[in-house]
Amino acid sequence: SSKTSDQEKSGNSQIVIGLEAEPTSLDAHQISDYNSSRAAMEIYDQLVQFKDESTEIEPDLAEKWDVSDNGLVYTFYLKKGVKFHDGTDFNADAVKFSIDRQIDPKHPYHNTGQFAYADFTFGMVKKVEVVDDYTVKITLKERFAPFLGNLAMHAASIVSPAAVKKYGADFTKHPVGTGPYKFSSWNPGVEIVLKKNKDYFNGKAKVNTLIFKPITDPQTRLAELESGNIDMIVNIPPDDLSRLRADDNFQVIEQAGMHLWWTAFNTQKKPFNDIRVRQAVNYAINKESIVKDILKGTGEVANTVLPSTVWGHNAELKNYEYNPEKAKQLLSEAGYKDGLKVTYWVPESGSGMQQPQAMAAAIQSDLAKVGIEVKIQTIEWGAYLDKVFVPVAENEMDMHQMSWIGDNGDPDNFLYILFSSQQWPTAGFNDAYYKNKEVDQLLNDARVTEDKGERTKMYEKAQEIIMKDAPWVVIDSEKQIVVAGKKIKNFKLHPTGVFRFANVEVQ
Amino acid sequence: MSALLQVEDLEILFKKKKEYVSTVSGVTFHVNPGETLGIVGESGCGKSVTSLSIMGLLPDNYSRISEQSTIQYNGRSLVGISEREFRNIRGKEIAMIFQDPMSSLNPVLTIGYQMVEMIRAHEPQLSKKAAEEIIISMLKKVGIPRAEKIIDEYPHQLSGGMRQRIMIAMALSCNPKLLIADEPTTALDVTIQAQILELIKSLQQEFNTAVMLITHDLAVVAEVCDRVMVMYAGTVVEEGQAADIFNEAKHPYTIGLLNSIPSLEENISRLDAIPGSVPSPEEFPSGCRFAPRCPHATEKCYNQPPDHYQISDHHFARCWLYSKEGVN
Amino acid sequence: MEGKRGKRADGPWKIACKKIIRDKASMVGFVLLFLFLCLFLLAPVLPLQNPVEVNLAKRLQPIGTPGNMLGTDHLGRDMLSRLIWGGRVSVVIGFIAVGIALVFGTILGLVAGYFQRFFDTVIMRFMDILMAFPYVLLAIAIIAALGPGLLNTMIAVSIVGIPYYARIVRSSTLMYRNMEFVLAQRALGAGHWHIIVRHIFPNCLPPLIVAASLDVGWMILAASGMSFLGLGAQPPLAEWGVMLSEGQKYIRVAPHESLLPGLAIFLVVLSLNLVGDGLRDALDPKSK
Amino acid sequence: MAKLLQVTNLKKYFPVKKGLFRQTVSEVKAVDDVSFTLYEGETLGLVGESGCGKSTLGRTVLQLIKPTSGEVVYRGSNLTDMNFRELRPFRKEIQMIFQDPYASLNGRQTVKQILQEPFQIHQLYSRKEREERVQEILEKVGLNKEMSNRYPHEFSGGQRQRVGIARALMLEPSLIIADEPVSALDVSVQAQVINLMQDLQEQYKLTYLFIAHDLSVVKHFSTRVGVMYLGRMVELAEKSSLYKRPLHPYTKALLSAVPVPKVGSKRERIILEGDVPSPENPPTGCTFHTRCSYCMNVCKQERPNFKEVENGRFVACHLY
Amino acid sequence: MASYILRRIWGLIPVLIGVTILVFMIMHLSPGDPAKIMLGPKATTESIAKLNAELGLDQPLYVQYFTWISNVLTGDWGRSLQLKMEVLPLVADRFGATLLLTLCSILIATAIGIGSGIISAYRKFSWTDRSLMLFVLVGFCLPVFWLGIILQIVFGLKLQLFPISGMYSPGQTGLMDLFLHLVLPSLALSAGAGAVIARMTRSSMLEVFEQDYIRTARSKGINERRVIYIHALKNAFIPVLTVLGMQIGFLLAGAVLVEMVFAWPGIGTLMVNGILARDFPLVQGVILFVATTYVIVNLIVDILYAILDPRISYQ
Ligand SMILES: Nc1ncnc2c1ncn2[C@@H]1O[C@H](COP(=O)(O)OP(=O)(O)OP(=O)(O)O)[C@@H](O)[C@H]1O
Ligand SMILES: Nc1ncnc2c1ncn2[C@@H]1O[C@H](COP(=O)(O)OP(=O)(O)OP(=O)(O)O)[C@@H](O)[C@H]1O
Ligand SMILES: [Mg+2]
Ligand SMILES: [Mg+2]
Repeated sequence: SSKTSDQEKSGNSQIVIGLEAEPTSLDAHQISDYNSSRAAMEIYDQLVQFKDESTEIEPDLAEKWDVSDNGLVYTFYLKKGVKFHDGTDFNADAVKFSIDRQIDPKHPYHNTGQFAYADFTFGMVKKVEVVDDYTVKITLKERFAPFLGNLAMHAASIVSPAAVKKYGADFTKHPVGTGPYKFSSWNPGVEIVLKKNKDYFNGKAKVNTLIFKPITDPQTRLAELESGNIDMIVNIPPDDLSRLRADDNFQVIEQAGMHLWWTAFNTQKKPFNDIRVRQAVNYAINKESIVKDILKGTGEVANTVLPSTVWGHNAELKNYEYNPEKAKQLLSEAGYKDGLKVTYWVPESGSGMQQPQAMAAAIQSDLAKVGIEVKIQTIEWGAYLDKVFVPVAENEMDMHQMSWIGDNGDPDNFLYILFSSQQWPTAGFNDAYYKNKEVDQLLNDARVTEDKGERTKMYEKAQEIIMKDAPWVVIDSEKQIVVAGKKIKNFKLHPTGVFRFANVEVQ
Repeated sequence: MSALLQVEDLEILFKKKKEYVSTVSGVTFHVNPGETLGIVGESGCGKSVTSLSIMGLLPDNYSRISEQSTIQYNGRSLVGISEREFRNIRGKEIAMIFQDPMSSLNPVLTIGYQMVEMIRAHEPQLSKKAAEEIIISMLKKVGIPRAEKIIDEYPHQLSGGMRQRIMIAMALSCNPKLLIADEPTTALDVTIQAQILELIKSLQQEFNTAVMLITHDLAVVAEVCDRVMVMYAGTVVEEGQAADIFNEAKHPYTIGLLNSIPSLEENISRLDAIPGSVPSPEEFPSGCRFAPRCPHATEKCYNQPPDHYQISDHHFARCWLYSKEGVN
Repeated sequence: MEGKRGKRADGPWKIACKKIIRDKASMVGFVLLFLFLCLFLLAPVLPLQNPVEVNLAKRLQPIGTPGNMLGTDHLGRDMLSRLIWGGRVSVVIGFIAVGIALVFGTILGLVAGYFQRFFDTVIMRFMDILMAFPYVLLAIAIIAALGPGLLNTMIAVSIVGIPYYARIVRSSTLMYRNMEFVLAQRALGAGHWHIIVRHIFPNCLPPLIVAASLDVGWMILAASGMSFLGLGAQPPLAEWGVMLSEGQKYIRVAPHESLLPGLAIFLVVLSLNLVGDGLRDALDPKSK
Repeated sequence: MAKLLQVTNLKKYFPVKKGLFRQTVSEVKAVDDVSFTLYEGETLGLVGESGCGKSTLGRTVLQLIKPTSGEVVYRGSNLTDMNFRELRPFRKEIQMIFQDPYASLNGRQTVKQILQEPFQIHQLYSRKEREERVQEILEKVGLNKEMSNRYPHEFSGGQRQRVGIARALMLEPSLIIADEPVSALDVSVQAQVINLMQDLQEQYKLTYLFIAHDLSVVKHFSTRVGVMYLGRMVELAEKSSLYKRPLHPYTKALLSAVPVPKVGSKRERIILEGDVPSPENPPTGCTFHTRCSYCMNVCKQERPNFKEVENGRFVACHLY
Repeated sequence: MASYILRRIWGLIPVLIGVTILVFMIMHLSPGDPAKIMLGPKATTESIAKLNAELGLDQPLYVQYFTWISNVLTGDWGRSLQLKMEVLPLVADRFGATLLLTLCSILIATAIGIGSGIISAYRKFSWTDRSLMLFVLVGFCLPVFWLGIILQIVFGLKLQLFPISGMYSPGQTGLMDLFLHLVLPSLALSAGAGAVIARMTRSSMLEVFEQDYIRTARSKGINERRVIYIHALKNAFIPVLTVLGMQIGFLLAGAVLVEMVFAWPGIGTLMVNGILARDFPLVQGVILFVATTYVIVNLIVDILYAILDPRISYQ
């Protein structure tokens, strides 16, 4: 009888989630955006996973693992008796298949998709070997401290080889994993339906059905939530948020994300090759006001170039305070007493970009007060990426906006990629063309150091230098905010942005 | 003999820039049962407007008939009656055919539909089949071959002459007592015009319908009409038996008209043209409207409009020349 | 001798003017339009706040706030000032976009309609291609190619308009090229361009003017659709379409931010419509 | 009399396009093998029912439409072989007056502009001279010079036609093709215009090709008269002989159908049966045989030649 | 008639080819690299180059075009770069939704437009006429994305009469559900077209009322209603039909905005995202559908012409 009551409890339970846009793929290996990962990731498991509300690693499909002393060989011992949703067994072959499919161009199923994150996640992997049915050995090309974190990411999900073989490129429409929910249907543009996986190895989920609906317009999404047709939505327009907070029918769930929003200078070009000008701009911008009035508290003013949710964050540092006088002074010291003109490139939208135009307008207005005349150049996202990430010689802009969302919870994923001089576009993501020997040294060393305490120190030091050099105006870290009906219990956001429904209940 | 249609002192006004301008005035005439009255006059003299006013088809939002006007059909006044009452008269009592047979038939409806619709509007009890039979026999009467087929055809598939015959057949299909034909042959070729005029004459005899034949072609009138009324600039200038008008026209305008037509029979080296041109309603002279073009005009003609003066029994002219006082 | 009908003859345009002055509705349109244009032209000298100055402390103030008669927008910018400055931009967008479409459409239509055969086939096929392309797509594609922004939006929406003008002009041209007055020119020995420029074009103009006057509003609206997709004129520039689409995001908390530009567009379209209708009647020789 | 214009075997077929790829399936034989000669100073009247090809004939003679075949020789020069540029000098020689005086004037030009345009096209005279010539011609056609600043819509029909005539006279042509110049006018005005055209003919020694459908007008105006039926010339003769004694059955019927403004003028009337056949699908043989009361077997099969049966009298009929 | 249709379809081919070439050129010549967008800003240069090579995007344009077009002819429309799905079934499915929405709007726009056009024309220059035309103008001026939100708030959220967005309620597929979901978006979409049709109907009716055959109809003594609805409307509808045909193009385009607002699973979002992501196979697929529809709709309009207007014959 406990069985029936259990069924009654979750029999018709369903949660409808309003997404911002249509997921592009349910194949975990091909995912490169939030919408897809939110809808798809409950279908899959990885060898290891992040703990709830943190980026600490815990076992998932791997019971335990060893790392060789030279830090190059990882051996994973897998859980036994786990089955994919299609009934096939989860085993070492599946792990090898899942990784090789992405990184080995000669793999027979390599052409079943485009693996945007393969390089990032497995770029350092030399080979994957099946030791026995439930043991896998992964060998790296070089020491890479954050590797375990990578194995918790979506691209490291273990997919059913049988299903990939069966569906080929259409695996994206017929995803099969081992996760707490299994794929039921995808009606493009309408909804994605996931059903509870009754045989989940890690305890059964409590909700029967998850429905993800793409609703592009934020006002529409909001209206749907308020009318009760949808149980939870993301990306709530900041101005409407305060109303929802006050409304008893809704709960606002917040979680600081691994996100950073900044405006970068072209540090290799006049006028921003002068540190005083960069600092002046930093002083001139009222970051609190932007966060409070435009973002309405959907972000937190950042104090450094690493978000507080990532370990290694230097809490001691302070962002530049709002001080127009100081800014003017610095400018005149730098020889711009009579002001200067700069161009500011702004994308029209973009993932993680929050409210690029409104924020740009505020910044423009702030800078006007200290005599910097800003010409805003807005570009559609696709073209924007093309214009921002060009070799330094071709770069035409003075300032531009950019943002970054951490992937594996490792500081390396922020600082090395964004500030190492080896990462100048087009090789990497150092969009300010920042170059500081000391910082380079620190970041390189930290990559190959295994000891977390030591790494933390190095990263803290690097942040200090970077903040002083001011290659950016770092504004805020976006909070992930979800508004849900009161009936949803136990929903927790994760810093990586995926939704976890395994423990969620519906009343 | 009581007249079938009696129009007296008809004045029609059109709204031009806020004000109503009198376009037709002082028109008095009658039509006897079975006779043919011809109305001639140059373009714009008010022939069509007069006939439309009888049918109650003047545009109601920018034209009106003045109060003193009377139009009596069979002793019944047609001025100011309701749209409903008019509908019973139109088509059934008085039917009308128009100048341009192409534009007068609805291009998107079949011939049969348009004819049946009319019969059934007046005799609702008639079945569609019965109505069709009536029109087929009517079409045969006006000399249309393959009548059974034609009713399923559209106007554009027929020649001008055929269309005009269909208009005539349609107009006569409810046995009206009066047929108003507004320039029924103007758009047609001479050989076809001759056919149509023959047809009207013979049908009129058969059905004993009175016909009001409106035209600008004096020759056509001479051919078919019993009586003739000549209009100029919104007034009737002369009226009389056809023979009176063509043999001893009195009004200088009528005379002028007759002289300006080149003759088939005689050779003239030069036509006698009336100088000047027809005035538009806004600039009608206050006296005799023909005065500015009249070879006999005097001071008086310019100042005072003449009345109808009787010349013989059935012959009237609106010209000071024929008043008792004379021109001066 | 002075003709009885009066002095020196009025040209058709002068007659049209007279007719318009008599036509109350279109006079209202003209006056309204004139007022708008004055307002827009005078924007720099009017005591208005800076339309792009952000004042985050005074966001989303409602209509009637002291100091901001029509309230403020989501960045605390003065709505009144933005409306007036925005009108400058929007109206220019509308007129220039229509102007571009008009010029190219007319030339293509004249050539296609007059020379027929090869030109006609090629030009009209090309116009078909443009028309078969839904305008939003065409505009997005053009903007994706050229980059978003006022100028490119304008180019995009005007390219969308070209085939419609080309069609109008072509059909008029087809009609006029066989009219007797054109034949008369040929009989006099006139060349093709002489006929096109001096005779056919002037006759195509009135329907074009009417269509164009109505299209100005359409162009402003189309540009606002582009702004909604984030591809139109770019903030902080005040432009009605941008204001409308940005305001849509705040419709629940501050409806005036999108209502006011919407109303402004309506008033301009209304006045242009009245003007257009008036022009149509005035230019129609049959109308009294 | 000197030959001014010689038209030989002139044909104009308009293609009728039908079918999947708009291929030409048949032709409208608008003008079908017409030959005649125009002598200097004469007026050749051309009558026939609507659609019989009168206008097309006029336009092909003027080379406004290129003929399908045949020749038009003007004063020894073959116009049919010439291209646009070569024709230009002849445009000054031959002019046209149109049926609809309103449609043939550009409503957006003043009379002065309309009348000066021929000079602009041919780059003749100075500005001042042009003005003078305009005044001169206006006076000739009976319009006063104050009217030169008016627009066509401000004129009455008759006045407009005078403007049309004035325009045709601007380049001092020798030949004027008048395509139903008085058909749209009221009788009283028609008479004025006809008188004017006669006067001008005397003054300028003009030759007219005068197209009309009104037989009495043609009779009044012309020296010789041609009768057309379905694209063909069926009879061509001196006016007096044609009207007194028409030869072709169609001419006879046409003449008898004309109403006469006389009461009781009891004339023998020939009422033709049926309608004019379509020129796209004309009857075989003699195109008139379907309506002809003298129809013989040969008429159905053989096209009669257009031949001179008497001195200066041409007929296309198997009876002669 | 059949041969006429055949000829029209034949004439459709150059237009379609032209359209695809145009899209191809615009998309390829515009800045923005599909691989870069696909892989996101974090991608490395090598992986982008690799992907471009895999997708064949490194080949000369004409080669890419011919490859694409020959594949299309064999039924292989490619796979969306962004959505990773096959283009043909994806677009066909989504296009159905757009078509449904568009047709519904056409119906509403026609009903409202013709109705108010007739009333206005019949009572020309009266207050009824003026207020109707003003109302119509308001409809013309309302940007769909704005009107859409208002309709949602009023009829969806406040009055709870109709669903706010989407095509079906979560997890459902019923017809009634679909119908209810159709109401608000088709209303929003029909406003502009309705306005244009109303104006066109009015002027066309006014013109027809002046025609001789209307006078003839009245002179026959038939009922005024017959005069208006049969004699006048049937003629007046012909020019309105042209406008309708053209409006289809605008409706299909306007549908993009409406679909964004109403989360309607049509081609709108697909197309906009496709262009922004430089998803060539997808965009070309969509365009092919839209352009074909446009041409077919206009063909249908022409055929309707022939049915309505017997003077036109297509032999
Ligand atoms: N709808 C109208 N609005 C204003 N004026 C009109 C209207 N219909 C006719 N008129 C005026 O009435 C006068 C008489 O017109 P009507 O049509 O009766 O002339 P008509 O003798 O029939 O001429 P036609 O021979 O050209 O048919 C004209 O001066 C004309 O301007
Ligand atoms: N451009 C053209 N294309 C095709 N057919 C034409 C063309 N012009 C004239 N036709 C046809 O040629 C025939 C003769 O036409 P045309 O205009 O010369 O006749 P018409 O005698 O002047 O008639 P009307 O008295 O009506 O002016 C008609 O059947 C007409 O349909
Ligand atoms: Mg009349
Ligand atoms: Mg002709």
